[in-house]
Amino acid sequence: MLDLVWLVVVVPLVSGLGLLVWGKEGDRVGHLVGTVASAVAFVIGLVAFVQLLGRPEDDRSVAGTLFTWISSGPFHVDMAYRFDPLSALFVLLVTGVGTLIHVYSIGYMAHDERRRRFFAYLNLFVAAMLTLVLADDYLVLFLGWEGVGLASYLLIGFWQHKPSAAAAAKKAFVLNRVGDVGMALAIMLMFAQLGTSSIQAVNATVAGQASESVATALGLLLLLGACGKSAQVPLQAWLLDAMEGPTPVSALIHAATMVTAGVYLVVRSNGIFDAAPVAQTAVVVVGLVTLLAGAGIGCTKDDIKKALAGSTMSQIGYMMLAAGLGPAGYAFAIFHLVTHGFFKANMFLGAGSVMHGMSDDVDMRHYGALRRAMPVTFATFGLGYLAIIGFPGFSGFFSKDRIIEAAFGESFWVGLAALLGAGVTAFYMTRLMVMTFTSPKRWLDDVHPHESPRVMTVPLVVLAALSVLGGVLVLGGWIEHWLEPVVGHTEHHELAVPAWGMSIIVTAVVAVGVALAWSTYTRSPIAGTAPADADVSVLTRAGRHELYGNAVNDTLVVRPTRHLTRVLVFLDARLVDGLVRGLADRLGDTSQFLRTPQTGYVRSYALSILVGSLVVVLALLAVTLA
Amino acid sequence: MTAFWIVAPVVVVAALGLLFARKAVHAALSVAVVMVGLAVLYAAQGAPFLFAVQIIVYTGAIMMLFLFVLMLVGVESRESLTETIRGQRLAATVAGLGFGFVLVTAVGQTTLGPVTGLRSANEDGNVYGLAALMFGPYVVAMQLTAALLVTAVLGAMVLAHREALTPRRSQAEIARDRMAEYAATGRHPGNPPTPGVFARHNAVDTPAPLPDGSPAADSVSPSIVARGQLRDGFDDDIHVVSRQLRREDDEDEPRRGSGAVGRDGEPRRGSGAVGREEDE
Amino acid sequence: MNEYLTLSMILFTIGAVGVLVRRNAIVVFMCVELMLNATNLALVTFSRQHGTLDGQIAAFFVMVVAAAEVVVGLAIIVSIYSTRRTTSVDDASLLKL
Amino acid sequence: MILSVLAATPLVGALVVTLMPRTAAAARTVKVVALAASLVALALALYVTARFDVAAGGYQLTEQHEWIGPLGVHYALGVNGIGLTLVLLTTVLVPIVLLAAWADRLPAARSVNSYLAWMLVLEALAIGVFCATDAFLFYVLFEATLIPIYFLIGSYGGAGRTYAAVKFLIYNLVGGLLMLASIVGLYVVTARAGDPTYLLSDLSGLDVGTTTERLLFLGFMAAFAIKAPLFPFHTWLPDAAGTATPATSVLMVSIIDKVGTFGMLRWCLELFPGASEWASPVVIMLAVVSILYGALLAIGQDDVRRLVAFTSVSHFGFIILGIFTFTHTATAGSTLYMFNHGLSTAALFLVTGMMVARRGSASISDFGGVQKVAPVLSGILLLAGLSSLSLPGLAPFVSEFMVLAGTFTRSVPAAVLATLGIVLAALYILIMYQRTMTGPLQPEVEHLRDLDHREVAALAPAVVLIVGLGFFPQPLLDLVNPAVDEVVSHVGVGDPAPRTPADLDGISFSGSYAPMSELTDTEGGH
Repeated sequence: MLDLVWLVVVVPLVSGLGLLVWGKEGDRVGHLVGTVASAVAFVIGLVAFVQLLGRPEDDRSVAGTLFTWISSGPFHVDMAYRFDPLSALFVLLVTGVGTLIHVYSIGYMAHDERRRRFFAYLNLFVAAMLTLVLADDYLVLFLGWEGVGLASYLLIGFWQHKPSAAAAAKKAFVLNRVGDVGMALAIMLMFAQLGTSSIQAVNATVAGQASESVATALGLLLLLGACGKSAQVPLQAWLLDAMEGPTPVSALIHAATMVTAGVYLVVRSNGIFDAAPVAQTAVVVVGLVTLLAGAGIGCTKDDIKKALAGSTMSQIGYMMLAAGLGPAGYAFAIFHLVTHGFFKANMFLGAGSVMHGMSDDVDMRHYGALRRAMPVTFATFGLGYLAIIGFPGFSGFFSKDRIIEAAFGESFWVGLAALLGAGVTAFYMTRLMVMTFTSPKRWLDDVHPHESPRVMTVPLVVLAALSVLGGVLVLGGWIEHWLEPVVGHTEHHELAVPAWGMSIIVTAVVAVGVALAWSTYTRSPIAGTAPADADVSVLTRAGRHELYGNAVNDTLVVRPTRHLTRVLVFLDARLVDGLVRGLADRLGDTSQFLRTPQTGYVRSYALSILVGSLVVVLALLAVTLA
Repeated sequence: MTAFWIVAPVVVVAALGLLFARKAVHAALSVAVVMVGLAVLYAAQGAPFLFAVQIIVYTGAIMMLFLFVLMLVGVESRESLTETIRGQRLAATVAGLGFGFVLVTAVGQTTLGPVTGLRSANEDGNVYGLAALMFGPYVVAMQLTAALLVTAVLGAMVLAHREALTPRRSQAEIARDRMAEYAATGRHPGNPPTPGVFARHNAVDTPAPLPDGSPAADSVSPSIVARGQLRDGFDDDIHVVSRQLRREDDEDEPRRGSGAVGRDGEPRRGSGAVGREEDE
Repeated sequence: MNEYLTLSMILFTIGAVGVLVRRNAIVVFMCVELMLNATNLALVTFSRQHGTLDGQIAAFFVMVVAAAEVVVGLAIIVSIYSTRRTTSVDDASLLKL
Repeated sequence: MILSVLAATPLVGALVVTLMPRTAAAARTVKVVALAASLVALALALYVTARFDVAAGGYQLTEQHEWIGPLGVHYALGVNGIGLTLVLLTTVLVPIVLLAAWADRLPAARSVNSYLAWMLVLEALAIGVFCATDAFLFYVLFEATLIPIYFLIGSYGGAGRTYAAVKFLIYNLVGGLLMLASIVGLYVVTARAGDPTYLLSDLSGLDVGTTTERLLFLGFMAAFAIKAPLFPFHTWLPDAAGTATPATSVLMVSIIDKVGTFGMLRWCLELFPGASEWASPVVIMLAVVSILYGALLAIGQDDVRRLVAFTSVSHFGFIILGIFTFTHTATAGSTLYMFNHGLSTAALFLVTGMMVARRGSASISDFGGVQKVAPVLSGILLLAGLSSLSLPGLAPFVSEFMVLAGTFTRSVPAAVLATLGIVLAALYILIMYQRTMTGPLQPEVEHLRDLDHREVAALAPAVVLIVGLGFFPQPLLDLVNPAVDEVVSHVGVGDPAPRTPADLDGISFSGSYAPMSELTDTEGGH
């Protein structure tokens, strides 16, 4: 099965393409085909994973080349894949969570007439994401990278009739493209400097021979790509808008898998980043800033999905932070990525379930007291909640704890900021829980909340279980050990405080956050409509406006581009084309001028003949006499 | 040389007349003068055959053709001497003077060497010499000129010919149309009255009198009217004639009375009056 | 000899200027004839200068061509006159649109 | 001989179509005949490809007859990998175009016979241009292509077609005139050096002195830059494409404009390598400007056809950039780009043409929400658009990336600026898609028909090729590589070696390669 691991890409790809070209007849079974394809991919991945597990530790990497993709002179790219411990984890995460979300979508999209196409897109996404994580060449990775971007574009804009959805999809794609410029330039730099884009070769060479400046340039360019894909500052603006997509999409793409591709990229390129301290620092800074920014946004949004999206940003910030810490953090970045994939998918699907029951209302101020109405959703969501805030024993507890620990190992201030983030996370998640499930009900008139069908709750239960149990991966240092062939040995810094002490501190901070939120949102009743901007603090206002990310983009990029475009269109017509047309006009004028002696009177012509002959005679005389 | 100094000024003056004559006829006459003058100069230069041809062909044939066309077009047509093309006259004058000056200067500055003269060439007579050349080396050219002349004649015929656009009308049709027109507009169907019925001299310029004694305007040619040569003193003529008659016969009263009767009632000669009576 | 040639030149120039300034097509035609005659004079003069009759032959041909030209030209004038009632060359200015 | 037959086939088809009755009843037969002629040409082109020895490289299937002896002009044909690629592009696109133009509404009093005949004539001339190995023959055919396009735009286009046709003609004639000067110059140079000749094989070794070479180069380059079109000589293209029928636009932009870039590769680089190198900084700069300028202007267009035209300006910038970088990677990328751009632009022009024909307006703002009523149309538009923005997995990506990677080794600033073009590409395509296909359904497009079977059949080959070549560009690259090698080594600049080449063998891969890799390696021969 290990040699056939590439089938994991092919199955959903074929299924997705098939579903797209299948006519209306496919509508009845399309969703089943899609789900089965995803499940088959999961099974293949699982078997391959088990086989990999069965191999000796130094042989846990299977590489292969499907075919030569591009080969021309010095430029050679193979369609090469590599199934190693890191890829294996991702394959399982993508296909596993992916399959659950496929199942969930059967229920969630039951009433959508274009459900077949939705599943086709989901399958395409799975295929592209698997390409991304299985690629053994940066260009192949880029293929998957853009593939998930396309799938994301299609799925965000799935409800195309909504202008906001279409705009959000376009925004996501374009901002991702900005990041892709970095990716593309990084790959070009690899070719120019190293003559290859094979991930293995590049990382090995950069680590050993290339100059640090090259490594730094590569690292920063890859970081730009990662920022785009993972919605990190400064390319974060698309993620909140991306919530226009159907909720399963938000869960799969914009929480569990695609947005974490940036983290994957950094971890995968550990050879480059290890050789480029400057780039690592940049990763840490980006991660920290995003962590806090996302948390801030999560605290202020009333839209349940956007609050969760802010949280996603923040959690990816954690991962980025960890990845930027170098060998000390790679394993934990991936660990947090996996656990986050579980609990965030769980909560997004829970949010979807809530919206499903609340007639697609996303405003938490219209929720409240859903605990009774949706017991399963509440229970699963609650478990996810406990996981994300880092309740001891839950998966998030382990993963976040390790990152904070590693951050303190790097620098006290970084650690402190990460710790603060944990507190804020607890605050906004508690706020979300309170507003949605426990506080008095504030439902709108014709809303009748009800529990979702079984097909939707089963994935919730499974994911909730995973959220709770995800922590086992770290027991006995398993994940560090497992990833060692890929990311190298995980270094442990000696901290002033012992590990259990650190855990207590973190838990305490989290408890403070929970308590703060609880007291804030249970003491006074929650208003049915949000207070006006003028009535809230500066920080809240900033959070509501997504820290003015859109405004900044608008002022710095969008509007100048629009003006430039307009000016250029004007100049093209007036100046460039105007020059040409002006030339033509001048020619016409000259002709008109030359035309004036042509009176049409025969006597004028006769006169010119006489003058002409006079000239000829004079010339003849001049020639003869000279 | 004497001939030249006599003829040359005449020729130049006549040529200038071509430039300044307002009437085309005068221009044609000056050209005729130039041509005759040139014929003389040909003769003076040992070209008697050309002298004859110049007189016969140019002055005789071509100039007559010109005059004939002038007659067709209208002898009295005058050309307004104001220039219509801006600057044309000035430019023409300047260019002409410059051209002439350059040519004359160039010729004046040239020395041609001794004149060979045509004595040896005209040994057998000018006409024999010409004929030997024309039917010798130039025979093809001469044949071509023959073709050219024939072509020119045909060309002139084609150009001057006007295609009949309507079928030729029979006499009966013409008569019917005339009557129809008379019924419609009252235009007289017959011939217009002839002039000079009551004339004392060249009668073409005197209109015929109608039965009431007034002049019939359409009895004289319009061109006479246009030239202002119409003699409209119709009543004066009658007066003069009656005075002469009175001198011959003192008792003129009864004659004048009968004349009056004749004017009012009696049919008089003149197709107009007859026609009018018939129609009534 | 030069005086004959000079006369020829003067006549030619007068003819040329006449073509330029006169507007009656018939007069213009006469001016052209004048120019032809001027050349004829020069030809005859050169004939005497060189002592051969070729110049006279040439002059003779010129006359023939002139005759042909006059015939056609006058026919054109007549036909133009019959359609347009004018013989002014300025009225036929269709060389320009 | 086979190349002459190939070029003559569409010509014969054109003749037959012209002679057929021009009644409405016969129109269908006429179309079938024209399509059949183009399909025969396609089959012949495939036969030519089969006979072409990929490994041998060089010019093959050559034929040569003396044409104008005193001038050294020959009727000489032959193809190398680059020429063959473009011949294939031509023969593949023409049947697609004919099928897509099946129901084109022509202006009154214009017969479908001459419409199709002109297209076939254009195909024949294009094949001739790509096969000509005599500079004079190339020039004659190059100029001759103007005639069919002039009539195709001027007789069958939409409003403003006369202006556009004349503009097209004058622009290209000016370029052709400059090229003619160089052609005459070539005669002088070769006649002075011995026998006058126009044969590529004789000319490519010619040593003419720096100044002369540069002047001759400029003459050729001017014609090609206008044809391609390179900023600032591009303004004829949007006007022409904005008024021509989609079929004409495809033939013009996808095929005939390629003659410009093809000419740069074959004539500028092979004949005047020194001058090409001398001019490359300016050309690269203009190419980069074209990329960004075309993209920015495309964003600002409201007429969807003009938008596509401006995207082509941008893409031609990439192609020219790759050619004048003189690296193997970039040049091969450019050649491949010519093919891929032909496909993607054809799909884009045709599908937008179908949109415009249905709506009766080319203005983007007249559409909205079309996706709901015409999902297939919008799907194909999106796919064509994505290929235009070089999404990985679709054909143009491979070529665009090769161009950029090849450029990067030579000029980092040019590569970086050109890469910005991919962001702008995303903008112009997605904004257009967003405004036409998504959002609430506009009442005016409520009854827009989706694509019918014929239209899908016309677009399907292009779509399949776009996707297929995205993943398997290697057959074409194998065809192109030897020819590119020759061109690049002729110019003599070549690819800079990587500064710290990755030692692929020296890396201790943790893990074993699957047997499949060995299998592929032996097969691929790399």
